[in-house]
Amino acid sequence: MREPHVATGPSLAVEVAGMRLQNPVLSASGCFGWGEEYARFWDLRRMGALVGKAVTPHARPGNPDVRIAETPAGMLNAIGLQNPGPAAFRETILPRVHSLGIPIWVNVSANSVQEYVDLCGMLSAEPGVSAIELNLSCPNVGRGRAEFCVAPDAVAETVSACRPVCRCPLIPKLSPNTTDIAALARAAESAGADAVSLINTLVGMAIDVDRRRPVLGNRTGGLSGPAVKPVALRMVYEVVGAVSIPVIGIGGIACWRDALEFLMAGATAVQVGTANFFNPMAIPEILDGLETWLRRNEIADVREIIGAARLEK
Amino acid sequence: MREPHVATGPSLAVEVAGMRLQNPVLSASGCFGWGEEYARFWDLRRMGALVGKAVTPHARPGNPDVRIAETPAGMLNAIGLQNPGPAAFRETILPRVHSLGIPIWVNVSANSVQEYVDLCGMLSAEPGVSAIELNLSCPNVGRGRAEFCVAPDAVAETVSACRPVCRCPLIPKLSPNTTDIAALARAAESAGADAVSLINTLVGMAIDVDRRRPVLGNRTGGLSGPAVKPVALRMVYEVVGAVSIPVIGIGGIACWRDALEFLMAGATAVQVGTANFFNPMAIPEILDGLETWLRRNEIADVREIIGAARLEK
Amino acid sequence: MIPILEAEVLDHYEVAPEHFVLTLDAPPIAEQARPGQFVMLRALDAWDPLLPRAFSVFHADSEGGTLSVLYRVVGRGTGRLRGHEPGMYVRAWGPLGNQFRLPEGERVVLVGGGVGVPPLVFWAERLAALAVPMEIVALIGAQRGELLVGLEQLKRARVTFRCATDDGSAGHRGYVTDLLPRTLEGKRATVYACGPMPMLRAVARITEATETPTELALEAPMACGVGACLGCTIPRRGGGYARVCSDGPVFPARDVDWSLMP
Amino acid sequence: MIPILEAEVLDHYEVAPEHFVLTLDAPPIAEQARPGQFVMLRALDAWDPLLPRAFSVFHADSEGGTLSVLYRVVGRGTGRLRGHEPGMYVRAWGPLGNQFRLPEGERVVLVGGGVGVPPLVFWAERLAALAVPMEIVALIGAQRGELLVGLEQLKRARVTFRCATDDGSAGHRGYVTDLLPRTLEGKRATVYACGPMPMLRAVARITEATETPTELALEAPMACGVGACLGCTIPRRGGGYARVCSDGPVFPARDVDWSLMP
Ligand SMILES: Cc1cc2nc3c(=O)[nH]c(=O)nc-3n(C[C@H](O)[C@H](O)[C@H](O)COP(=O)(O)OP(=O)(O)OC[C@H]3O[C@@H](n4cnc5c(N)ncnc54)[C@H](O)[C@@H]3O)c2cc1C
Ligand SMILES: Cc1cc2nc3c(=O)[nH]c(=O)nc-3n(C[C@H](O)[C@H](O)[C@H](O)COP(=O)(O)OP(=O)(O)OC[C@H]3O[C@@H](n4cnc5c(N)ncnc54)[C@H](O)[C@@H]3O)c2cc1C
Ligand SMILES: Cc1cc2nc3c(=O)[nH]c(=O)nc-3n(C[C@H](O)[C@H](O)[C@H](O)COP(=O)(O)O)c2cc1C
Ligand SMILES: Cc1cc2nc3c(=O)[nH]c(=O)nc-3n(C[C@H](O)[C@H](O)[C@H](O)COP(=O)(O)O)c2cc1C
Ligand code: FES
Ligand code: FES
Repeated sequence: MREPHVATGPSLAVEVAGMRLQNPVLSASGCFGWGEEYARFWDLRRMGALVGKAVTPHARPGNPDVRIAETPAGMLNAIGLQNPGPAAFRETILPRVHSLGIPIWVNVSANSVQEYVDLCGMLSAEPGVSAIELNLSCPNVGRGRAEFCVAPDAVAETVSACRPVCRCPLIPKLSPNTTDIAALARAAESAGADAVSLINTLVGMAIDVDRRRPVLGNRTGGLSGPAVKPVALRMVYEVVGAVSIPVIGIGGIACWRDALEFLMAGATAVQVGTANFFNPMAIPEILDGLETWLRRNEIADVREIIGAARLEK
Repeated sequence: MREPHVATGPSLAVEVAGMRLQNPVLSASGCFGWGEEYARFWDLRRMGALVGKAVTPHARPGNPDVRIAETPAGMLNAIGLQNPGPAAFRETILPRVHSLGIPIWVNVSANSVQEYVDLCGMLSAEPGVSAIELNLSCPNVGRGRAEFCVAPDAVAETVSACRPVCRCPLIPKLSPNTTDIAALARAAESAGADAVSLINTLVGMAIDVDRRRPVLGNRTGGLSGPAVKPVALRMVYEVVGAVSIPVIGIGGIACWRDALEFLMAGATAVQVGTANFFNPMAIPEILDGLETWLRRNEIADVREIIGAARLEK
Repeated sequence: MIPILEAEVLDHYEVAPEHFVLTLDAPPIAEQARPGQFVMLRALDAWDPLLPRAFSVFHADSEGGTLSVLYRVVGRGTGRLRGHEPGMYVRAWGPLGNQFRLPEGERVVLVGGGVGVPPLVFWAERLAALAVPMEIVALIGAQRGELLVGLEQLKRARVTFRCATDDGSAGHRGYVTDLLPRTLEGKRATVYACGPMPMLRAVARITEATETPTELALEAPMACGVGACLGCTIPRRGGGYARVCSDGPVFPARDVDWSLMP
Repeated sequence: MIPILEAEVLDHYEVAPEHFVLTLDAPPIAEQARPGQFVMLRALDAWDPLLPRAFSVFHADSEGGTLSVLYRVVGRGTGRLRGHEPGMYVRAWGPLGNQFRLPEGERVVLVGGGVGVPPLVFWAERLAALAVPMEIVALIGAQRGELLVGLEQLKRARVTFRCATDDGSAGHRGYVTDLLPRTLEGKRATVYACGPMPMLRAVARITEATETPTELALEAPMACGVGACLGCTIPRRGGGYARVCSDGPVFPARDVDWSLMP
């Protein structure tokens, strides 16, 4: 009975919060624009879902430069959530990406519970929006970090308030700049989250020793890329053990082996961020690599390896 | 009046908690043995101080393998505080390192406040011990992390209890696996710490996709090396702004530019850890580089550049 | 679609101290490349340095399928690039960004400093090859005479050029922009400039006063090079930010908000 | 003092599919290197891959000042190493670790698998050059015939050898350890082995039964290679851990606690 599978190829489909995704490889918010740029390199219809750049309650011009800095196997960014705001998003961007025919997750970022609720209300029922990712963690804009990522009760409050108004799956995205990521995830779950995604960036800094000042205009920025992968993987492993909703793994995924590590840690799907920047073909190459690996290991369904590296005590 | 300085070379000396160090470049605990290994590469009398491997209340065999894993621009370790215990340390190791003629800082690690107090009592008055570094952060041994690194009040309690019995400067070493590093540092300061050192390792993980299990025997390990430098630098910058005791910067320092970044962020001295592993000449090369840079920039005293990149609002 | 390929290094030689010309076998990129555009290059298989680096197209031979860039070894990215001997491969994608627009007026003035010269040489070559004859003057600056690059190519394209060096070791002693006001006298000109930011600022100041149409090829720290990361922005006159990689790298000088530039 | 230097690559060639011999100009290391010892090698100036890699000394020519290692391209560390052409430099330090001790008995049996062969070849050469004549037999294993390495050197040193391959494409079909019991018959022998852990475990089991003195050159993931990180430990019989890099890499087989080995 294995033959037919091998002939048709392994199944890469997964289910997240009631949504069927044709495969578990998604883009990470803020690292893929709204897809247009990468559509010039490969056929976006191959990806599991497209997670777009954060939308905030009002248009934001973003931070003054310098916005990015390279670090060992990573990068810092302090883009400052540049985006045209929800109205422009709905009218000009969404119709365009909707026409791609792939699931679209909208990442929303705000400074108060009410703003999050408003954004969910405004965007979650729009045609083309498959899920809302609640960015509870942006470290580059004022009080964002202190307010929404630190305390489990703040996470719970935001998620509970959004849940009733959100007409599609609600997926809080957690910050790694915390003592206890599992507590945040549990708070999100009990407040009604349909899944959680993690990690957002670690707060970091670089100093320009020639100019004797921080490299970034914003002083600090968010660290991402391969450098953070071990921290992200550990947090995903911890959170998978702490909640029973699906976990989306993010952080430093650059090749199919990395994606496999997260799936084996128990992530139901993964998001690819910074890797798109240094390799525009990152997502399709990861998909090819996963498929080849499954085939070579005679695994008919990717779901068989989700959590495969978990050692239960 | 500049000429004499240039002729004699810039001064690299700094003062930490009443101790004069001939220069601000130290080894990081657990990354330099007790110096013997690196004495076969260069003259240890060049370094500012030697911070040795953690001493625990009782001898520890360490963790079963695998103990280390390479990650992008970093490494994970789960050594498990292998050490011969305080008695053997005092009798066989300390006399040997004392004879080197450089300041020795002893790093101590324990599982209860009482054990920390006992270790300080046992070791802080030994001839040859210049300072005690309280390792409040080892992530690889049971409850260590939860107990001592998370809560400011736990840090305060441990430091207050040790302070009266500690006969030399007491330097808590802080964990980065926390929401608010500045709060930990303030707690340490108000409890009587003479300085703080940071960061210890970030908790991370790697999975061996071929064997479908975590690479490390201990599952998780501590992430160190260049990958963590941006996080370490940000935390040092934050802590320098939050306390008035000296801050020792640690994390990913691999070359003189890295060391300079930490000094400019406000660290009074730095420790070099993982870099020793991939370059046994790391410390002397950093010293040479700092000196050359100071000379080239006509700076007579390294203390002039401490905090030089701090933008006060 | 934007070509992305593992391109073989065909040639790699030093043109001036620490300045190298790297030629790649990259037919699809070479065919599409236009003056002002750039390519992203990255060593295969290592995550440090992590990000690709942008290099202006210095020469594109669509028949031979080769693409050349001229770069200076500055830091770790270019240091790593320099280690690529012929026969080795780099990942390359492009061409990216917009291109120089055709000139207005009777005279074209190119102002290049340091490694800002390469895109202007490519532009000069393409302009010189046009059916419409036009007067092209290039002002080329560098720190020292031995660091002046692209002169041979300009000669071959029969483009008049004048040089400036900081130490006076070749041409005018001083800034290349010192030569600009006099060059603009007389005929109506269009200026194209690429080089360090202080040079571009000076060019913009001079040509704004003379109302000379001016296009600047800018640089900014980049992560993606394709418009996705929003990392490479510059302040736009009138508000907001423009991406150097995809709204540029070529901008009319008047579109830049110089008061907010670093 | 332990020499550490930026060593020029003198020669770098393929000896078998994916197997390379790298020869460095490293006089101080070559002079001190003894069979069983290893060197740490690292590409200059990149933090990924971060850690140096250990390689057994395959050949050391103290007169010519050259040092050779034989390696197989397995992952990113060795992949990066392979990119080093003659004229390029690597950072090298060593020799590190202990060495094989002189044999007891009348016969020396070397058991090598895969890239465990290089240190045994070096040992065979040095033993064969001793004034005391002795019988040396090498048992060399690999997956396929074309992956058997070091045979030429063994021939040149006039060392008798037998081969085993997994697929029978050369010599015995099966494990190299299948050949060991018969080789141990008769004279008193000392066994030296290096190769994959299952092979070493089998060697230890066989020679423990026959009470044959046995030395194993072990491998373990290493960070520092010099004894400082405590990352490379193996469980010691009787309790505790030993560092492969500095208490080894050569251990008497009976000193290893096999019940705790992975
Ligand atoms: C559109 C564009 C075209 C370019 N064309 C050329 C060219 O033709 N020839 C050439 O030699 N260089 C060119 N550069 C600069 C080049 O991309 C490198 O950034 C520069 O050579 C720095 O060298 P490095 O990467 O070795 O320095 P590193 O020290 O490794 O760089 C560290 C970081 O700083 C950034 N950075 C440093 N200098 C610059 C700079 N001038 N512009 C942008 N980012 C910088 C790097 O991208 C990197 O993220 C161009 C840049 C851009 C944006
Ligand atoms: C004392 C000693 C002597 C050695 N001698 C040789 C030799 O002569 N020829 C040779 O080809 N190889 C030798 N090795 C193995 C070599 O150091 C590399 O670890 C191995 O080639 C893995 O290749 P990589 O680094 O490309 O793999 P990567 O995938 O880049 O390695 C990933 C990590 O796993 C570790 N690792 C993987 N395999 C091994 C292994 N077998 N032993 C230890 N660590 C491993 C690496 O050190 C690294 O940290 C020796 C190892 C040791 C400890
Ligand atoms: C340039 C940049 C912009 C980002 N913007 C957002 C954002 O708008 N919303 C968000 O939730 N995360 C944002 N992130 C975080 C990423 O989505 C991702 O969580 C993080 O970068 C870790 O993944 P990576 O290592 O694969 O990049 C951004 C990251 C980068 C590098
Ligand atoms: C192998 C290893 C062992 C360590 N052991 C200790 C220890 O015993 N006590 C301690 O406080 N920190 C220990 N550390 C943490 C380092 O001292 C240092 O804080 C950390 O590695 C970050 O610095 P680095 O990036 O320069 O290595 C250890 C780190 C490594 C890599
Ligand atoms: S470099 Fe990413 S948007 Fe320009
Ligand atoms: S590799 Fe560091 S102790 Fe052996």
